[in-house]
Amino acid sequence: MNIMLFFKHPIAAIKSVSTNRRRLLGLFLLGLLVLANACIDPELARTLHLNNRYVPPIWHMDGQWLHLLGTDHLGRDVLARLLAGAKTSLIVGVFSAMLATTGGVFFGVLLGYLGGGAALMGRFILAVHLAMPALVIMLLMVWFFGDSLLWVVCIIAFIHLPWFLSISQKLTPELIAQDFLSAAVCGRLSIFQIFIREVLPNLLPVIVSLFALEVTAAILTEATLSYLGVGVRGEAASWGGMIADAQSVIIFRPWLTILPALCLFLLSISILCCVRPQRVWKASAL
Amino acid sequence: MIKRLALFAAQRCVLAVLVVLLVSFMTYMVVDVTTDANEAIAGEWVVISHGVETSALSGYREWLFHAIQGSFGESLLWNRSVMSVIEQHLATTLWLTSAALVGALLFSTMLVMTSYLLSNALFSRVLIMVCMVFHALPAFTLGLILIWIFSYKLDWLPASGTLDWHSFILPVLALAFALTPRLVLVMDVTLKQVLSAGFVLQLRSCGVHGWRLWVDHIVVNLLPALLSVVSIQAVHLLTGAVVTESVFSMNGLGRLTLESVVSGDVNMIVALAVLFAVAAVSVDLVVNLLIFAISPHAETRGNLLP
Amino acid sequence: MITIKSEYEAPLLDVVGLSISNEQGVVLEAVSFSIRAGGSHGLIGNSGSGKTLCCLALVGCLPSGFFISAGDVYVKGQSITASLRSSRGWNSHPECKMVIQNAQDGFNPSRRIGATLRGMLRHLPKADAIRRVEELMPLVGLPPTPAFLQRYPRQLSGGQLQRLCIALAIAQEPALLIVDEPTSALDTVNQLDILALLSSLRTRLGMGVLMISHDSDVMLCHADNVTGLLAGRGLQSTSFDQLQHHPQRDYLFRLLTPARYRVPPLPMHTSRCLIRVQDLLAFRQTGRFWSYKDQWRLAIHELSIHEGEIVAVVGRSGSGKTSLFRALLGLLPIHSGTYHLVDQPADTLSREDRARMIQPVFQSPTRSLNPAKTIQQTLHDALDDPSDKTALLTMLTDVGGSPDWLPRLPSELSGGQQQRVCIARALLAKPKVLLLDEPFSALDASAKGHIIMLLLRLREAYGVTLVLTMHDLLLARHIAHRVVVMDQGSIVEQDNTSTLFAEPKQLATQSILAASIALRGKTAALAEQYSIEDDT
Amino acid sequence: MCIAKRLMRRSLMLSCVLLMCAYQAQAAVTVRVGLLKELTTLDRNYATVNESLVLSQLTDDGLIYIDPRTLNYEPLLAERYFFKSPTELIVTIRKGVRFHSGALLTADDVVYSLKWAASNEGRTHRRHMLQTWFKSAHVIAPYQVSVRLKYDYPLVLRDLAISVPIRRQGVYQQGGVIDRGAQAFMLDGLGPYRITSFEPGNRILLERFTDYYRDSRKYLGNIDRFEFKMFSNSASMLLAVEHGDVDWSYRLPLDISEFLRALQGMTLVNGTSMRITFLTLGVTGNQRIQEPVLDLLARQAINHAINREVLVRYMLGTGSQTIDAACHPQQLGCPASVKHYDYDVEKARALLAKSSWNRAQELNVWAYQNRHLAEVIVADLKAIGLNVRLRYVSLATLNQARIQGLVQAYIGSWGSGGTPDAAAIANAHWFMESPRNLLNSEGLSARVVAAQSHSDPELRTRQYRDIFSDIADQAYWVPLATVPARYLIADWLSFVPSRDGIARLYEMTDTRSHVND
Repeated sequence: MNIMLFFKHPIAAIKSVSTNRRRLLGLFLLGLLVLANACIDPELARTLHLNNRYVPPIWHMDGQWLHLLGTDHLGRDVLARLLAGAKTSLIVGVFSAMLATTGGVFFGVLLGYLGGGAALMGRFILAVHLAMPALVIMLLMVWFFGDSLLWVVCIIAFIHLPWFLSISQKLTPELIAQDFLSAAVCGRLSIFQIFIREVLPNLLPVIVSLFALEVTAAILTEATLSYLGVGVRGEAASWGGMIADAQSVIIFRPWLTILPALCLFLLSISILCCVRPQRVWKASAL
Repeated sequence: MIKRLALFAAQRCVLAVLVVLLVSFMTYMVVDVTTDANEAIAGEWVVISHGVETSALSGYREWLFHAIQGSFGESLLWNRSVMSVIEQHLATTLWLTSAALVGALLFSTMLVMTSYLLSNALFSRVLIMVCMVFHALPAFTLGLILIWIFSYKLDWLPASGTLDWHSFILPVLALAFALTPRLVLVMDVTLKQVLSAGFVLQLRSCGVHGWRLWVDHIVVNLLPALLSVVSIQAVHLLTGAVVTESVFSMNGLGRLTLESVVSGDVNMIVALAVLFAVAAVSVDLVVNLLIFAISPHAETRGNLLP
Repeated sequence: MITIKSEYEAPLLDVVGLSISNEQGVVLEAVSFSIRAGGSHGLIGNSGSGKTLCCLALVGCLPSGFFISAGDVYVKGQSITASLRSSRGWNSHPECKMVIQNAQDGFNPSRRIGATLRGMLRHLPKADAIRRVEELMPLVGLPPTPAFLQRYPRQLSGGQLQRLCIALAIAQEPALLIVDEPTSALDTVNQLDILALLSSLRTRLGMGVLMISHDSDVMLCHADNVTGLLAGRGLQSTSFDQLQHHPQRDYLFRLLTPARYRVPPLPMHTSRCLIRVQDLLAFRQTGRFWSYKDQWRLAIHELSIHEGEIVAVVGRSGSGKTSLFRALLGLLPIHSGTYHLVDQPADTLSREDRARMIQPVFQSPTRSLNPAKTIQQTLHDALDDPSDKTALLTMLTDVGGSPDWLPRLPSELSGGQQQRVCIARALLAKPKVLLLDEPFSALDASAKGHIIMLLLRLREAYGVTLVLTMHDLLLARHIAHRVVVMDQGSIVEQDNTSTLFAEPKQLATQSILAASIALRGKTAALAEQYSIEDDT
Repeated sequence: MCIAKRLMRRSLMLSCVLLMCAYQAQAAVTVRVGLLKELTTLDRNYATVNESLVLSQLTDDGLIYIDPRTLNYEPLLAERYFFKSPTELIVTIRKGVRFHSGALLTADDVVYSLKWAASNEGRTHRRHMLQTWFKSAHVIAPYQVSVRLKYDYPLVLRDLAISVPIRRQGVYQQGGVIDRGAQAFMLDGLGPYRITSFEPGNRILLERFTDYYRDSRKYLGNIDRFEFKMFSNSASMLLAVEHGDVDWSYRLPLDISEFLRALQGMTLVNGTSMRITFLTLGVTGNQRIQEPVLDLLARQAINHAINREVLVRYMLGTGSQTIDAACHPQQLGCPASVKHYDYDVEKARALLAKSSWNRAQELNVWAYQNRHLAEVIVADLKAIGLNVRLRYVSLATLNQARIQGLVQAYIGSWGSGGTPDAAAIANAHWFMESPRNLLNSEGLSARVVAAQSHSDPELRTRQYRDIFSDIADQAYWVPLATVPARYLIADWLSFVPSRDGIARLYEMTDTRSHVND
């Protein structure tokens, strides 16, 4: 689906989107998620019933119909918490990916365009980022500055930004060497217009496919963070948090660990279905 | 050629040192702001000792002065020099990470070669889709599931500790699975690019084929891209070890990092951060030298260092 | 027992009714020709007519999905069709070898050329292999010194790489050599050398050579007889002297003979001088970040272009044509010297004024159109005043395009159509000077004729000055008023066409002229002989 | 004949050798202890976690012994001790006591250990507390030491029993160089068990110390070897327990213990300990950001908001009881009846409405352990309309935040190191110098110091009564409940839990029949 096409002829674009079976599956799953979230009231995920804790899910003999997937260590309904966790994960994943993408691409193109010294600076930033113990920094900063959703999103974006920086910095010189940019430079468009009209439409397909990979990677990082006891925990349930809580009773209540892991799996599948795998495959090697 | 290689290596070493310095500076600042050094460890009945409030910068300068002489200070938690504690935990992590990296490499090469030899489109498309999805599966989920299956249900393998090599199997598997997807994706793309290059058709039309073609021509071109991705994966490996070791409770550097971060052992955190930085940078240095030796003109420089 | 010494000695290669198809259907059918030992044959057809597929089939390296559906191939009498059909992507037949289309990337970039060549002679002991390689090099006109063999492919020029690929192919002394588009990326002098090399192979080693090209001049110099390919159908092969009696005669003529062009008279009144350049120095910054070596690319003593003129800039590849092209456009930083564009110093011009004065058309049309934008958007961006909608449509029809190209992407148009869109985009900005960088190198004979006529017509319609860079002097003689010859980054000689061709003073001009005449002369003679007027 | 005799003698010799090794084989009883905390050092001087206290009970002997049942102080290494004056203690050392390395215990070793524990250069973890009362110690007779105190400190015997492990003289200063980690990996103690090997992060092996002095007050069971196994997360420990690799374990979360009860071969034993959990409410507010302060009415509302019965029944389990005073009932000086806040949501909401605390203001409740309990408490607070956010962090980060005044309220628990005296909790939380002091009230701190500066029990009880009742009236603290010590023991082991929560592993006996006869 050509991104520019979407702006110009939205109806045609939507029609082309709906014909693709794989993408339909992805959108269907995401839609299901949003729908389920809407009809389950968020309070259910937070109310504590300490009397019926560790109720097994429905397919066990003493499962209860009130709690389809059973309850967790504080008696909260697991299904409600999975959906609330889905909302948190999606929000963290999408927003931090967006932040990382825009920041990374902007600086990457800038550094790529300036060439020479700037490229060296870009690669140096990447070197420092890869050598930095991201986990230690994340743990300390989230603990001290609070694990509000906004702060976790910023930190994950900060950790993933250099990846985009390096990719767009590698792509820009190749684009600039193309003749159509020299022709555009000889034309009447201003530098900024050239960036919007010429460079961006070529970068967008790669960026969109990386964005999908990035959303899943961000969800993974957030899950790891909350597993290690940081991240978004407490009432704004997150799947990593649920896995961490359930880890101590994995022998007796394995589904409390396996269900969130399955949800993580399904969410990444549905997000990856929305993007053309061929492009993601080519982009991932950058 | 040797002279250019030496110049290239010298340039990279200077940059490596710069990177390590910057990383140590940033870690020291973050740690100093967020954890209180002296009182954290003392625990229960301690009355606060009003030591003079040293500024973070002078603290870092003093730390650097000692670090250059090789003494990373004393760990508050272990009451012994940081280096001796690290040495004790080093062996486990080295075994875990190197085995996982080798495992991941072998497994991904095998997968890519089967998809190439079978040369049927469905298999390669399914492989790509599976890799993209597993690309996002966290290592700790994998670890927990492996524990549940192999050490609880089937009771074949121990779930924790590093007493004998059996207990290394599950962690290495978990970590290797976390690395394989990215390696497979990169190898597949690079292989397709090299095979569609002009010189392969030329050689094939002149009768060069099979084992001879691969050894002489194709592998040499595959290595630069592969090595640069391995250098990045090695860095992810180090952070992945933290999670895997805490899930399988192995006393490696990863768990040591987590414990020292939780207990606020300042000297240990900074020393470990510097150690990881040195490891990451030296892995990349070696990779770049290899790439430079293999094909001096290769544009896919190890993208870690310029 | 009477043994008839068969006069009729089996041809080296005999292709009978070969046809290739893939899942969708038949792609190429009924191609038949034969080559005798030491003989040479040509396969000609415009781009996309399946020439490459045919020769890939002969060496058994068809791309996946294609297979030989009918026909037989005999080498020295024995049929090798079975082995070709069952080949798994590599050439199992020692007798015929092939040189692929763009030889520039025909060599393993990460390996030294000596090692790759020796790799072909695995069956010989090491000492013999080295001796054989040293023998091979002079055969293709390359120095056999070990220092040269230690080089990497990227350290060689286009011509040298082409020769190396030929050396690679003939290393195992095949009986038949198939060469695909050997001359398309080279300039005239290199093309002549390659053709001389191929004929020497035929005479000295008795090798049969099958040449594939779209360029009629090269074909005339090389091949005894030729087989045409018309949209996937093989025509009956014929030699040049019986061209008259060939059933599809006019199609072959259109392929082989360039149209004749009438040069419009030079406007008499001394028109205004649009571009004046005095001792211009320009360079391109190269070298690593810390070792700042600059390389002289351009040293122009004096150049002036007047309104309404057609100027041809001719020179060998690497003689600085493209650098001049970029310098005039302002893409190449100018070190010193004055450069006036319509009596105003170029560097003080704003981007809009510069756009209204000078517009470029780059060499490869596919690279100079933004793949992510539709033709409509590309042309709209180039419009001088965005409000005027009709100008866009009229310009498109002027250059021979059609309105239904607008919603398409550049990748959906053919090479010629893309070239027309580029010209339309350039002219939409209503420039005074139109710079074209080697507009004809990628086109075959007929398309070249159309584009030339189009340019001349547009010059009349829009009163725009044309500056063309090319490496074919004879063509320049036909269409240009003035010719500028360049060598090693500076202008060697510049004069109007008639005086220059009368007595070329400089050595460089003479060598280019000689090469062009040698290469193009035959086609010109053929054209006179059959005096076919091109009707466009 | 003589051949037969010789045969008889030789066979007799053989049989008894066999019997010996048989006995040896059977007698070698090993108990595998599972710990959830990683012990980083064997030296009690440099470790504060409860697990190190359990280990040091086996490996170190103090001068004084606390009887696990009656909690009275009795002489251990000291043969006799008496207070010559309120600020001087004379201790006579027992003779013939050997270190694990074989050296004999002398008075100089005792003096050196005392001085090192209280010295600044030693940087031991209890030096601050010891420095408050320890003035000097010196040898006055071959086996007699005189300890001088700065003032009549009531808990001197408790400190000598728990906080001062006895080391050989100069063990930390090999060749003039101070090596604080000397005893970290190979401990030379005096206790009934000797350390044979220590793999940090993995396990510790202990073996019975054969020539441990006979007339020790410690009642020894018949366990020969101990194997301390350390796990980094409860899942791997539970697997080991279910697998039968762990015989004794403690401090398990409640919900896991209920599952473990279902395991064959393991029993769950409940014992008391000195630990209580509480919610501290800061009154100083955040100096930096000048946030508003919880006034009296708001604090009382919070007291009414938390449902203590539910916490006891579901989160803390049997053996836990709700408390009103901010101390453990077993501790000396802990008043029985103080102002009681019953669980009444309507009253809490009314009080909150009347208080000066505005609803929109966000109250950060910090916690650093037992996340489940913290989440329940936060839920209760939210129920009465407070805008509460849980900040679950590591202890180091909490300390840093506390120093910078960011902490308004935190959920904590305090075990007083098993001290049966209210001074341990009062001193740590309301003494002006203590980093845990969120109240910063001079008056309270002065009264706490006064209460612990003499050893007259009646007067101290009266003083502590009005300290704790004052805290209850002002609702500075929300005391929740006592935390029982919960042990998971294999069926073949008999283990009687102590009253102060410190597990005496040496008292364990193997009840399997064949060993006893």
